[in-house]
Amino acid sequence: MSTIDRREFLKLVGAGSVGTGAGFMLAEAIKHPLEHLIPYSIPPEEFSAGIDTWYNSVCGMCPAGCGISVRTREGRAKKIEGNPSHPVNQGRLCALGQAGLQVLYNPDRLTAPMLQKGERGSDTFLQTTWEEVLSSVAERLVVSRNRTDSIYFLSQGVRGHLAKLFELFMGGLDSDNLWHYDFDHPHSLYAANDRLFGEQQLPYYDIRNSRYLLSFGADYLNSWLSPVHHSLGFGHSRQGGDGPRGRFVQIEPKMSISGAAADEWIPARPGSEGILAMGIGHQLLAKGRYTAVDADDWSAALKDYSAASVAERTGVPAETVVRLADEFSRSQAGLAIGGSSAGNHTNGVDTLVAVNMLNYLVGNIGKAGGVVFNPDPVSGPTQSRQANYRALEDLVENARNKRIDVLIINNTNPVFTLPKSTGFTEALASIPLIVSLSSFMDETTVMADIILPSHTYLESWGDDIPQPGVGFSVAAVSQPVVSPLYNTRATGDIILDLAGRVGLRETMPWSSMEEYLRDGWREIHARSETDGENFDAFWRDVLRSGVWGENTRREGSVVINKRVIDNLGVAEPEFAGSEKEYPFMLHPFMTNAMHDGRGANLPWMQELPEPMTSIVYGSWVEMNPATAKAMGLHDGDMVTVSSAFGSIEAALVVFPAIMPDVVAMPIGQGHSALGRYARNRGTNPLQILAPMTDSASGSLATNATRVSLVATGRRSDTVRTGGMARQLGRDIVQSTGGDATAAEHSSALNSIPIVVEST
Amino acid sequence: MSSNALGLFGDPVSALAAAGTLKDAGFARPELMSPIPIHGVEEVLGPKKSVIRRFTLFGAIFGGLGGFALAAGTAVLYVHPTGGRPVITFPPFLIITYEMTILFGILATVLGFLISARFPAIRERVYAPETAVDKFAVTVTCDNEDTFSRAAAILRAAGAEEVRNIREGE
Amino acid sequence: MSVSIIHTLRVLRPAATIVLVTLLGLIAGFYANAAFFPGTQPEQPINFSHRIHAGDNEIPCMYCHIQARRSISAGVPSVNKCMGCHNEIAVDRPQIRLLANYWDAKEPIPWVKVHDLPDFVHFTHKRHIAAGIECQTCHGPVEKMDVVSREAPLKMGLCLACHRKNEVEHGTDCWTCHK
Amino acid sequence: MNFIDRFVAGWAKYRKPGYYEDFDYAWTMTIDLDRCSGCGACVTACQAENNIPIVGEEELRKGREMQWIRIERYWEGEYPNAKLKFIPMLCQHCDAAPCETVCPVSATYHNQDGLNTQIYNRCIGTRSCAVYCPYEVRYFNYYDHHWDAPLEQQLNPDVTVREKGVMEKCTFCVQRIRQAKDHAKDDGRRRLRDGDVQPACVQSCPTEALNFGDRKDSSSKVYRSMHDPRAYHVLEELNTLPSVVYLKKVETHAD
Amino acid sequence: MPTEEKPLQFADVNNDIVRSLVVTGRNYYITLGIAMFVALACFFFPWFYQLYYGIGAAGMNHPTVWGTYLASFIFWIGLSHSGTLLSCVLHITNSEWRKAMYRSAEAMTLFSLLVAATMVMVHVGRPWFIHWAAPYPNQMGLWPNFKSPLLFDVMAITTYLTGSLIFIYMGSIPDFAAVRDRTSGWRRHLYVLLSLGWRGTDTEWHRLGWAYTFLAVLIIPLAVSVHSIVSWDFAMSLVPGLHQTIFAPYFVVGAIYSGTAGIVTVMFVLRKYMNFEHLITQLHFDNLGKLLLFLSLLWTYINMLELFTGWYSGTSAEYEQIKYKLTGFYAPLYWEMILFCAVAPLLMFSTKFRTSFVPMLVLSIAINIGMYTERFLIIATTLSRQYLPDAWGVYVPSLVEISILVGSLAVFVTLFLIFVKIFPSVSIYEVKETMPQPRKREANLES
Repeated sequence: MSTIDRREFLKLVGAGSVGTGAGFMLAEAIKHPLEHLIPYSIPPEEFSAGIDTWYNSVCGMCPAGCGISVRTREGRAKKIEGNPSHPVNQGRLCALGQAGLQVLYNPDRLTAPMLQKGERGSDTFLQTTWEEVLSSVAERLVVSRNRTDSIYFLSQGVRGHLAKLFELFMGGLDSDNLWHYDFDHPHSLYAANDRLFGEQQLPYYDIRNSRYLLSFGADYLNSWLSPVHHSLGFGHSRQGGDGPRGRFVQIEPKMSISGAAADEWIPARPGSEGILAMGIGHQLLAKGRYTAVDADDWSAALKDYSAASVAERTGVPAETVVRLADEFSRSQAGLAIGGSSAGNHTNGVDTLVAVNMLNYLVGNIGKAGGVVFNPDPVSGPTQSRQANYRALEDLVENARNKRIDVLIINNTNPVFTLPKSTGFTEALASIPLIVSLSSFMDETTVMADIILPSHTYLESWGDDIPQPGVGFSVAAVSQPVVSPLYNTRATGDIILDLAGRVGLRETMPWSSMEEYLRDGWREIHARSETDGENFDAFWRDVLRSGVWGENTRREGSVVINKRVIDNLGVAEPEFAGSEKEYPFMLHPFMTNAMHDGRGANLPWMQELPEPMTSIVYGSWVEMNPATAKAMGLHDGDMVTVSSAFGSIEAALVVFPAIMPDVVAMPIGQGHSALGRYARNRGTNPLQILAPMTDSASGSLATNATRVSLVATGRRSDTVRTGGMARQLGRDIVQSTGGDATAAEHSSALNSIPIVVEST
Repeated sequence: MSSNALGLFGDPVSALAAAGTLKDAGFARPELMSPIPIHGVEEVLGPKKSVIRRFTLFGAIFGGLGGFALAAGTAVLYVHPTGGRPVITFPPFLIITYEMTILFGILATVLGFLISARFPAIRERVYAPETAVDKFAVTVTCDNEDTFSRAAAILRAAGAEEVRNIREGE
Repeated sequence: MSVSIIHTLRVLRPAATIVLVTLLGLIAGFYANAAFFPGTQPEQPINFSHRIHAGDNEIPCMYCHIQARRSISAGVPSVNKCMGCHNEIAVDRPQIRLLANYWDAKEPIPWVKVHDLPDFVHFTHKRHIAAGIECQTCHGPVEKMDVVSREAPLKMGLCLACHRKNEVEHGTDCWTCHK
Repeated sequence: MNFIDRFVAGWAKYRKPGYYEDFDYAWTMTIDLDRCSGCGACVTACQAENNIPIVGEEELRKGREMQWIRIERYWEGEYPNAKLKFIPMLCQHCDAAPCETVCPVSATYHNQDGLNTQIYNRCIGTRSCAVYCPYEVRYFNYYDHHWDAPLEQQLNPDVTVREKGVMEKCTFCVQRIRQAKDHAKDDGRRRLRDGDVQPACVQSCPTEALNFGDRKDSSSKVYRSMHDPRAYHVLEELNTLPSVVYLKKVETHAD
Repeated sequence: MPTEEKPLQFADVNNDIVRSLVVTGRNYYITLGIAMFVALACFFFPWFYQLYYGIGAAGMNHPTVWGTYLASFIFWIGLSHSGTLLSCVLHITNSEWRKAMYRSAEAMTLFSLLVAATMVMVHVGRPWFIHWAAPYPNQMGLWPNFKSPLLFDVMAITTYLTGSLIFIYMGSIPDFAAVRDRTSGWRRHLYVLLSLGWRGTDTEWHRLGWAYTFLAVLIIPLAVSVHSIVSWDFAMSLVPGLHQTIFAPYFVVGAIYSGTAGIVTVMFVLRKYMNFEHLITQLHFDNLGKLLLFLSLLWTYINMLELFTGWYSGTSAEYEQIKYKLTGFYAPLYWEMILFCAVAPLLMFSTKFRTSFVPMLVLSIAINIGMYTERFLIIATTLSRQYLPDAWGVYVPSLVEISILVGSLAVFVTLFLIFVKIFPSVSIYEVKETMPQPRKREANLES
């Protein structure tokens, strides 16, 4: 066919057009999308696109006060690392600290001031302006300040100048009710140190140089005091130095992370740790390790704690008690620490006194590898007043009796961390006005009438004196690393604004927290050796390095007076609930990710497997395998955990290292608020705790509740990232002993636990 | 313009005999058409040689060399050291070589088949559709009417059921 | 009875032609789009002319793209920088007024990216400038363009060819450029 | 270079196994199991540095975790002598990596730094490398991950966000190595010094259990560390020649 | 219709075959419609969903990154064996009984290979870049990695697909010619093209014979290599339970085994529904039964060997693997496989069983279910129990995966249904060869 007819031609034209169109569309579809290049109108001083800027600041994720360096790029925070110059963490940082970015960029942050419009707790908030909320709060404050002590300020534990600012503010409002409240505040430890050494502050435990660490319940690598600093010390003591390898012994009813890292884990009945410490003390004296003039007093005080009786009371074999005492006294720098579960008992202070006494008995006070006392803080109050459980009970009582007009809550979450039996939530109903300064809609903030959304710590100015310190004076500055994301304000600025509105301009003349801080730091400038550097230069240097320190240590020794010695003694722990009805002792513990629950709204923390069980996104209850077998329970069964004060459900985890009559539950999940990642996930064991307290410190005895376990018949859907947790002889984690090969390898020589001394 | 004599037979033996007779009678090589391969053709019409084997051999050699060259050449064109092994590694490349040898062997065989059997048929060829069913045909090219009638006679004598005169280019 | 395939091929020719024409159309359409609507010369919020600035007035590239020397990205100048000169120069031209409007509103200018690399490519201006590569090597003769267009395809082959030609150290290692 | 030259050069350089001894660096990590406390700081550091997605509970339930470095835990013994041992497990950057040979498109290979690379945008997602890896440290993007706004503002611009269908794994923080090299060049140095680079996990480790450096540099910390008598490789019998060296945990018994 | 009394004539063969191509009943369309619908609904729709969502639509997870898609891939590759391979072997050994069945067997090869290739596309995470696995010059200057066992696969399967296609086509040329002469319209055009102008001359037969034999000789080692290579995808890894030298013969035997069982199934269906009762007889089933029995014994032996290797190695990883296989999560599947593939085939020791059609059908289907299970277990059990116990996990296929598995069967059936209407599903000329040859009739001499 050499010619084509019209019909044919049209067909071809049609085909060609369709093809061309399709080709055109195809090319269009694979084209790169349009992107914009948007420059600043006026670029900030340090800004340059594509180049990192690092800001040094202070971590606000837990009370340890580590220094952080935040990497920012194009005005956004990208990564938090430890500040290498900060003596607490020396460049290192724990998982929770690194997750601080997700506090800053959390999708569930409060973005504007809000007023409760409906019923309290109904979460019907309306966004409004700062002017409106601040003026209405100020109005109420002005009225209430006429009634002494009717204004309550319950803040998270803050230190440094912000704490001082709070004191000024509350002083101006004529109220004595400024309380700092942290769930994990070691009240018993403070009380014990006060009783034994007459120290208001916590001492510095020099794990780094210690060669033998006896830890009574203290989960020092995970949640106790300053975990990152302790970890540094732990690593160094283990393999860092030239001396012998440090040996670590952990005494606790349920193996903690520190227990797993220890060379030896010794289960002791909950609350009996102090008795064991006394028993060790008894051995030290019996063996003549303590020879000072008051040795007889000590012997008398410890005479009831023979190895046999201690063994009976603690469940630790008598020979172990003798051996521990022997090892402890023979090692070059034996250090005893106590806390966490051991301190959170009805005999907590006694226990910690007994533990700290051991350091004294082996003469390890004020020495490297021992207990070193800290100097007073260089800024802020010497010790901010921490609300123990008794103080909170008073608050509840006062609220019920209508003695509270205004409750200001700053970024703390007592509704979550207090047991239901406290009645805190109910008591809030009797308070006419609740104001919450918070970055998140947590369980306590939901109960507020007025929400003043505060900056996160990465957007605010502040300073911090780490508690416990590191043996010398340290202060660190925290500065905003990004410009505020939302219509929020820094806590300090809110307080200053309110101060101005209630007529406290005279005592608090500063316009902003930054100004106040700079003003306050002139004091530190004055005491520093600055080679004539003026304040501005000094301030710039401090901001650049993020930290300021003084290399002076406290001199002098401590002598324990006879009255203390005579009153030594550890009472048997008390438990709420009968053993018959509630056969298990509940052992709540803090995990690396959740801490006291503040990690629950951070997706990284939700997805960080709990190291011991590899569980993510949930809570569980741990039980000894033999007990589980006897009860016919299997790993993954849902069980109801009931105390006399309530019951919760959780998945059973058969856990090889827990005492048969103890069950352990992680703290931190079970939120009813706090955003999409935290809400309705797991359970909160704190809710069913009995209101037991340690009479000596007034703190909540979290480990003094008995519970019963009943299978629900359902299986859990708790998620674990790990599979089989046994090596099956595959030599994945290899170990070397201290014996046969030791002579051949110098490094292995380091691993001989303690200096051998012929007996 | 030539014509073809085509004799249809009902059985292969007669057809083969007819072809033999035609050949002996001096006709150009007669062609047999059958629904199934007939055995013994070569004894009657002389041996056949096929070039396919050479195609297969050279195809396979080409494929083998090409396969190795492809693997080794591309490996050094953009070097990606993998697994600590040499960039030009014999064991895996021999597998590629092996596969390519067979691939090209097969392709060359097909090519050889098409060429040696003169496929596809562009022009019309002498054909009787019955041979695809159950008839056996013998054809010879005839220059003129005379030769055709001679051939037809031979075919009929050999037992052809039918003799056709087919002109090429129809 | 016919055995030749020619007849059948003839019958099939119209259908085959249509298929062929469609395919040709597809290719033509594809290339037409790529050739005539390449998207390499997007419209900008302000008709900024590199020819006037870099060509006629011979302002060095790095006077405005100040970060090219020290950062991965060359950066575009801030509005502040533009106003530095245009407070004085050519203030009443309409395009400069546009600029001034942005400045007065303290709004950034939403420039459209002409040279855009995919997210998985690590390209640093700094190293290329340190190695003495002219801006024009990749960006084309910008100083002659009134409206900037993308001259180079900015595909992997282009990078590789240059890296190979200049024997860049580990220039063909994937992790030199991919992230 | 023309093709022939490249062929000849490639042949000369790479015809023998063990050519990785000629590489510029041999980045190595040592992990002291005697120090590791299993705290998980490295896991989060890695997540923050490398834009590792938030997988979500449902996907985790399906077993699709994403942790370039993970803490494995192994129990030994029974109560009361139960012991728990942790071991951080990450890409071992094996010199004889099984994963490299199996990739059909060379998306993973051994580069000049002795690193086991993973080029995300070359990956076609056969997942064979994950099967071939005996350490189980390769993670697959089963779908496009999503960050709830404004969490995406945290994403590291130096690391790409992987799309669905792509394998990913530890890179020894190649972006940090790249940046360190960049700074070294600025200072006119050809080679990096010990301590110039620290991957995020090493940087964050609170017990300083992790160490990172070039094992070709005999003065480096990591060189000393890996020649400790306690050094071993996990699954050494597979002869994958890992670049991650573990130091044995020391087990002392009460005397 | 030929009757029992009248012996089968050459013309009857042609009639039967042409009828099977041209005469299409309603049942055929209904079956085709259902098959196409199932293919669309169960294969393509879930696949597109998976393309959109990601491989996450399947159940694969961290330790078990391979799943049913790859199991299906091996299964279909396995099914493809025996088709062309068996046909080649029988061609070379001149087995008469091959001739009635080989065409459909080869078609099975072809279509299983096609489905297998599709399964690869379904399996990979980014199929839109799958062309990167092919060697072609590109602006990136990148080539595939020829050291990868996966690339061996690419090469081997391409070659096998090409080889099988050519082999089935070459064998069909005379039949196309026969059909060409009997059809009209579009079919005629199709067959004119396909038959290339075949006339059945002695030269053509001669060339075809040679070429066909060469192809057969080339394809036998190819087919063996294909499944060996597929096994190397697994055996070249270090995974305990996969890293075994026995794998290549294991896979080849398994492939031929399942392929042969597949042929039995297809033969039954053809015989029943295409009215080929007189072409496909008890003889075929008997012979195939013997072959199946032999293969089942061989397969059982290799399976025992595998267990023994694991047990005898004494290493924790291998030992755990065996233990897991026999008693772990997937153990019911394992025992099902043993029942179907090792125990049930023993019935074929009985000649009566071998020559009964329906029991053979049931058994052949059971064997293929067992063989699919085998492929699934090879992946699932080994990958979920590797070296590091802490990384162990369990894999359960998702609905999408199960749907795609069912759908892939429908795709295969669809392709096969289309095939039987285009290709003469029984070789006309080879069947004729097995029949009594036409004799010279005295009557013809007279005329």
